[in-house]
Amino acid sequence: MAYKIRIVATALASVSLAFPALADDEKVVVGFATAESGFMEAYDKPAQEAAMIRIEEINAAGGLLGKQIEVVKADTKSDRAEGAKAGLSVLDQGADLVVVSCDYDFGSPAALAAEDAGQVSFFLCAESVKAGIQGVGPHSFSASVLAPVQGATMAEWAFKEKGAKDFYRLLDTWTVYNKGICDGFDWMMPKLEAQGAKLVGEDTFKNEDASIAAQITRIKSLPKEPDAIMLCTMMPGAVSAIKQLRAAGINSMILNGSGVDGSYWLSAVPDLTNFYVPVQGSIYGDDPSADVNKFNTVYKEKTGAEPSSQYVYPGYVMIDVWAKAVERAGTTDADAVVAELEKMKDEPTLFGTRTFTPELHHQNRARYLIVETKAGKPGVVGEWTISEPVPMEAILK
Amino acid sequence: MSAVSSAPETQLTGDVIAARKPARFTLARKTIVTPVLLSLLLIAITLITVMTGSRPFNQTVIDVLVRVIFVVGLYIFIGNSGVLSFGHIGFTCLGAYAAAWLTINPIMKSSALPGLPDWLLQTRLIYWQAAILAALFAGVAALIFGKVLMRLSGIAASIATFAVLAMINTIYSNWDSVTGGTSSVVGIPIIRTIWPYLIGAVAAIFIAWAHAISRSGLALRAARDEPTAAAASGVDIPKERLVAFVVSGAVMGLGGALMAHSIGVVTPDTFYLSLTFITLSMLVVGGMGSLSGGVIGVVLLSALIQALRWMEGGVSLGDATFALPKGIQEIALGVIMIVILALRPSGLMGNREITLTRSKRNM
Amino acid sequence: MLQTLFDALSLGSLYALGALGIALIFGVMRLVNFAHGDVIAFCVFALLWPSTDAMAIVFAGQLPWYLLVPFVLLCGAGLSVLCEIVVFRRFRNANPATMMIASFALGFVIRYFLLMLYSSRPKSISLLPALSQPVEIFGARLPLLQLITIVATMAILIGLTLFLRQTRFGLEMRAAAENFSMARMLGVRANRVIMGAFALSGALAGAIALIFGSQTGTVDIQMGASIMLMAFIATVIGGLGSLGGAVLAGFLLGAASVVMQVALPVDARPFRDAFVYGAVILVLLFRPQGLIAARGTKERV
Amino acid sequence: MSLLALSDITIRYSRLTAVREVSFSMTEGEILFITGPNGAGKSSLLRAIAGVTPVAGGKIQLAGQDITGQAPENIARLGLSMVPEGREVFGSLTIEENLLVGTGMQTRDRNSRARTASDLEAVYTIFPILKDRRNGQAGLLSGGQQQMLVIGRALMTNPRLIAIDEPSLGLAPNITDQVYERLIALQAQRQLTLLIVEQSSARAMMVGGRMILMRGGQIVLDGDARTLGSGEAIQAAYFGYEDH
Repeated sequence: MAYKIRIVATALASVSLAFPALADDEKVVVGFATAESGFMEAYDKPAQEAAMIRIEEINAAGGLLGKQIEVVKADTKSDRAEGAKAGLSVLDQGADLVVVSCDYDFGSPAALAAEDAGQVSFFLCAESVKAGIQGVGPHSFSASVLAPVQGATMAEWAFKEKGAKDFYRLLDTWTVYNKGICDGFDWMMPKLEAQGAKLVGEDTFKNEDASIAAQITRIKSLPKEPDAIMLCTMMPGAVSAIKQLRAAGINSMILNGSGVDGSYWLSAVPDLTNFYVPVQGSIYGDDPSADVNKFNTVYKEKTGAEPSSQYVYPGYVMIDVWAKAVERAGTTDADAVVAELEKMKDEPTLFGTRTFTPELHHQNRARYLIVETKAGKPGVVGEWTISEPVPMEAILK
Repeated sequence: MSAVSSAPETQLTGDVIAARKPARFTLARKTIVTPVLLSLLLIAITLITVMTGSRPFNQTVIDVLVRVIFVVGLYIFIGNSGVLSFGHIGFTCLGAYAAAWLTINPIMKSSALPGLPDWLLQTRLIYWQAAILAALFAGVAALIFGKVLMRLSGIAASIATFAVLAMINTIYSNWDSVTGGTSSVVGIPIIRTIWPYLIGAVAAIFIAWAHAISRSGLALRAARDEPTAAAASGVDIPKERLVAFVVSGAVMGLGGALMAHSIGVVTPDTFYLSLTFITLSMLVVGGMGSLSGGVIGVVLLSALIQALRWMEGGVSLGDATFALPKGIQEIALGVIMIVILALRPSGLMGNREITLTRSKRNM
Repeated sequence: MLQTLFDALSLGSLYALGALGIALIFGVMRLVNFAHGDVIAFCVFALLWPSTDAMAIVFAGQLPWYLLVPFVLLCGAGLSVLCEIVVFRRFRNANPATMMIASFALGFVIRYFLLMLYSSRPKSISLLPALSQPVEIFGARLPLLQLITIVATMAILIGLTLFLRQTRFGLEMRAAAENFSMARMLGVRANRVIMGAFALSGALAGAIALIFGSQTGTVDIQMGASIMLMAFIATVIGGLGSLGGAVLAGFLLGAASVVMQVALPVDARPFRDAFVYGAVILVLLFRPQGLIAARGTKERV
Repeated sequence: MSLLALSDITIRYSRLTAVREVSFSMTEGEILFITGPNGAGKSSLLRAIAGVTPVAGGKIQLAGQDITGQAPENIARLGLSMVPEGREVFGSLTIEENLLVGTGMQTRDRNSRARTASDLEAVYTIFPILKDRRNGQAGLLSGGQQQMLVIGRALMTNPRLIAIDEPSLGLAPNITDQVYERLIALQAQRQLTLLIVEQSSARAMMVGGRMILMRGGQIVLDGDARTLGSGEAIQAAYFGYEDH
């Protein structure tokens, strides 16, 4: 019964959808169902700008399958219910690819609308495994790298390269992203413990907590200051936590996810030192790849400002890999494009390689640059790729 | 202000007593026009929507219908008891998650929500069955919380209901194995046809009406207007409040289930402060003392939001395109709400209901 | 142990100051001012030049502290009084629910106004950086800011008490807070007292903004919200209209939060707030009028 | 010239009319009792005079000025001091603070401090118990003491007219006697104008002065308290026998 209703509903939906989709066969349409206002706008816009740069490059080079890419947009207002509407709206305008908000929670309603209509959806920079097959369906992808990879990368790198032995885990329970970083860390820790590392304590806080004094007191009551604190959090609470940790005189290494990348907030914690962030590309002009530095210049020309964090980059990667898949499939037909995407193994892009499989439309291993902030100045100090990919169990935790 | 001297009290006591006595049928016949008219309004909106055939617009109207359920649910408690509740969105949350537990594909469920009991993991219901169970679940939760809270009144009750919301939110945000924590729960079948939502909204309106003309509803409204007199004539205020709390909790749960089916994902923070305030605002702007006020508040404010959004998108006037800057919509909405409340402190409808003849107080 | 005490006191300070700001206004006009949190956010944003870039352009934030502090307090007081004159004055005789929703709508307007000027991205600011140093006291190593927070809160509380007890204006305000219509019948000017209450409440919001801003280094449109909620709860369990009760309950909530963070096992810690709110319900059940019931504040429901 | 004049005052609470077209006036130095059964509209009338309850129609004049629709504080500044029903002391304030609340409307000059001090002394002389407990919380006083406090508080504003709503409410008869004793002595001594609302006319008959009897929002009798009180007329008027 339920199935029948759904089938009828889907049939009705696809009838009404099929018509506009057929009408504009002369161009390829990319639909952005992203936040143009509200809370998510600050996160969606930079990545979207990067995506636009890649689209303009493709159009300048003759387009995709010989057709120009046309862009249509609908504002999600940083609201989930609006997100679903935005998704339907760009689909009605004939979108062949539906680009959705950076964050899984905010992007999924639009992605689900695309999945329902059998179209490919791409999250701008979501780092949860659900932004893909597991949370949306077989036509959904994410252009970024899974959050657990970041936690695992930082733990292994700190142990192997910096000789950190005593680790402390401080989790902000606000978002799945935060929990994801710590999940990766948790998966890596037993391997490191076998080699002599130790988890000396753990605690949680909430992003909006006015003070984390009680959590800090717990760290300070340890017999010895830990070598490294794995801080699984994001803005804006991250700044507050970091500032309070340092103000309390705790000088341990602070290991982070990519969410705290950027120099825009460093003024809040003057002379911050011993602070490490994994990034897919450097916004500080010192990326080992000249192409990345060139991209930064182009971005600045287009938008008037340099990239504010590494989360600009996945937008570019997204259009890049999708366009390649379309070219290889010779059509924008969703299933054919998905099949091509799933054949990608270590596909080179400007910002590291990408692999998609029929099981995972996401990166469970990636090369990360490590940015160290020293006396308030961030700079790349090395790169690290985890020794083995984060397994499905740890990702799905 | 101290009590309005005692003459009205005696008069009202009379009302209360009369209300407890016969003539329910007459009362029903006299007042049924209101829910019928409100339903016709919603049906008309739905028919227009179906005729346009636009899917985003369809989704917008689904959203409006879900809001109608929420606001009518709020009205059942707040409107009849006069006690402001900040906690009802908590029951919406319970309803939405219950719907998720009951409708998600068992395979997905056992990997995403392994902490659920086995029988629940194996269950997969049709959405409308799930919605009814979700409403019952929310109603039972409201009964449990209400038992404790309905002794309180005034602002203490409001804060206590808020504490309930915050507790539900904290638990659902962190009980990872059962609720998926702060992450979205996905795999809820998405229902994009508008009819179930229309049925839900109309059902909510008739439930509200039936409660309002029931003995319990009449007694509660008498107690709202004249607590001392009502108590003196034997109205058990906490009990009548509890009845309203449970009924409204169940309606909120129904709304939550339908909302889950309309977007296909649920997260705890969807059901927190902003939804609480927007639904409360719609009720108060419409007029929290009347069912018509609630429904009209939703319809008008939604229309206003839509119009502002449309203007944000840009409107062509001759050759020039006129567009409001992004983000002005929320500011304008806030300003318009303040103006409406300043001009009509008891909301657009005040305490009146719409009827065929002329507006009538307090059905 | 000592450290935990200081943690509790400093968190409680923030809640107490917030609760006081809400109680002051509630006292004189029975308004639960949901815009208070947004006034706090506004005060912090006032330090930055409007811009939607990720990098904050510090403007008034660069002032030396003896100018910075009055500037922020004035910003809060000014905005708060403006809200009174433009909006709340029109709601004097409205019922509490209407006023509450109006204040919420006003907060909404302030928030989205800030969002338009500054974008939603949280910004960072180094406010009074000298305070971020640790200091040694009684063998505990504390952030100087924590100490200053406690000392400043105490100073504000003492100053406010003196103001309310020793001045004519304070007397009128306390009388009005307890029984507004009686005070008016004794010639107390309603507008003056209400504006005074809004100004004080706004200045308190400014004080919170300074402390919170220096503590977190973050400027965010949401930043007032969590304090506002706790402060709101503190006002109610303290006994609506009772200033002393609001302060007491603020400190108690801070203490409850810190103690639970320390005492709960790690798996239960994420549920900390559920326990705190459970405690709030218990308090309300046993003392529905609040810890310190203000005499004469008959509630209009 | 009359100190207070009401003409055709009507007061409504949404659908209910509490006072219907009531007119009366009183002269300086007069004692006027308004009596009547519960719900007669006495308190509403008083509250309307004080500016707390809006009037639906009619005009109120105080000392020749139209005060209809004026804010309570402005009416107070024109010389009306109100002692409302239930006394309404500021329970959390001290007794002395209670007395001082109303002194804010006096003009500020060099002598105001001294004047306030002497006014305080005068009140303390009339009610010595208040002086003994001047720094105690007003909320802790007994009912009779609270009644004295609010009368003292009203005196502190140097009013031209004191309006008192049910001073005997909730007091033991002997305490009521005490309160009235002081009140009448004060009236004689200071030539105060008193407007007193009481449910029972017995007190008015005892004290003397003029009496107005209200029922159902209207004035049914107006005359000298002593002569009115003794007659059968008042019984009929109070209980409304003649209507039925």
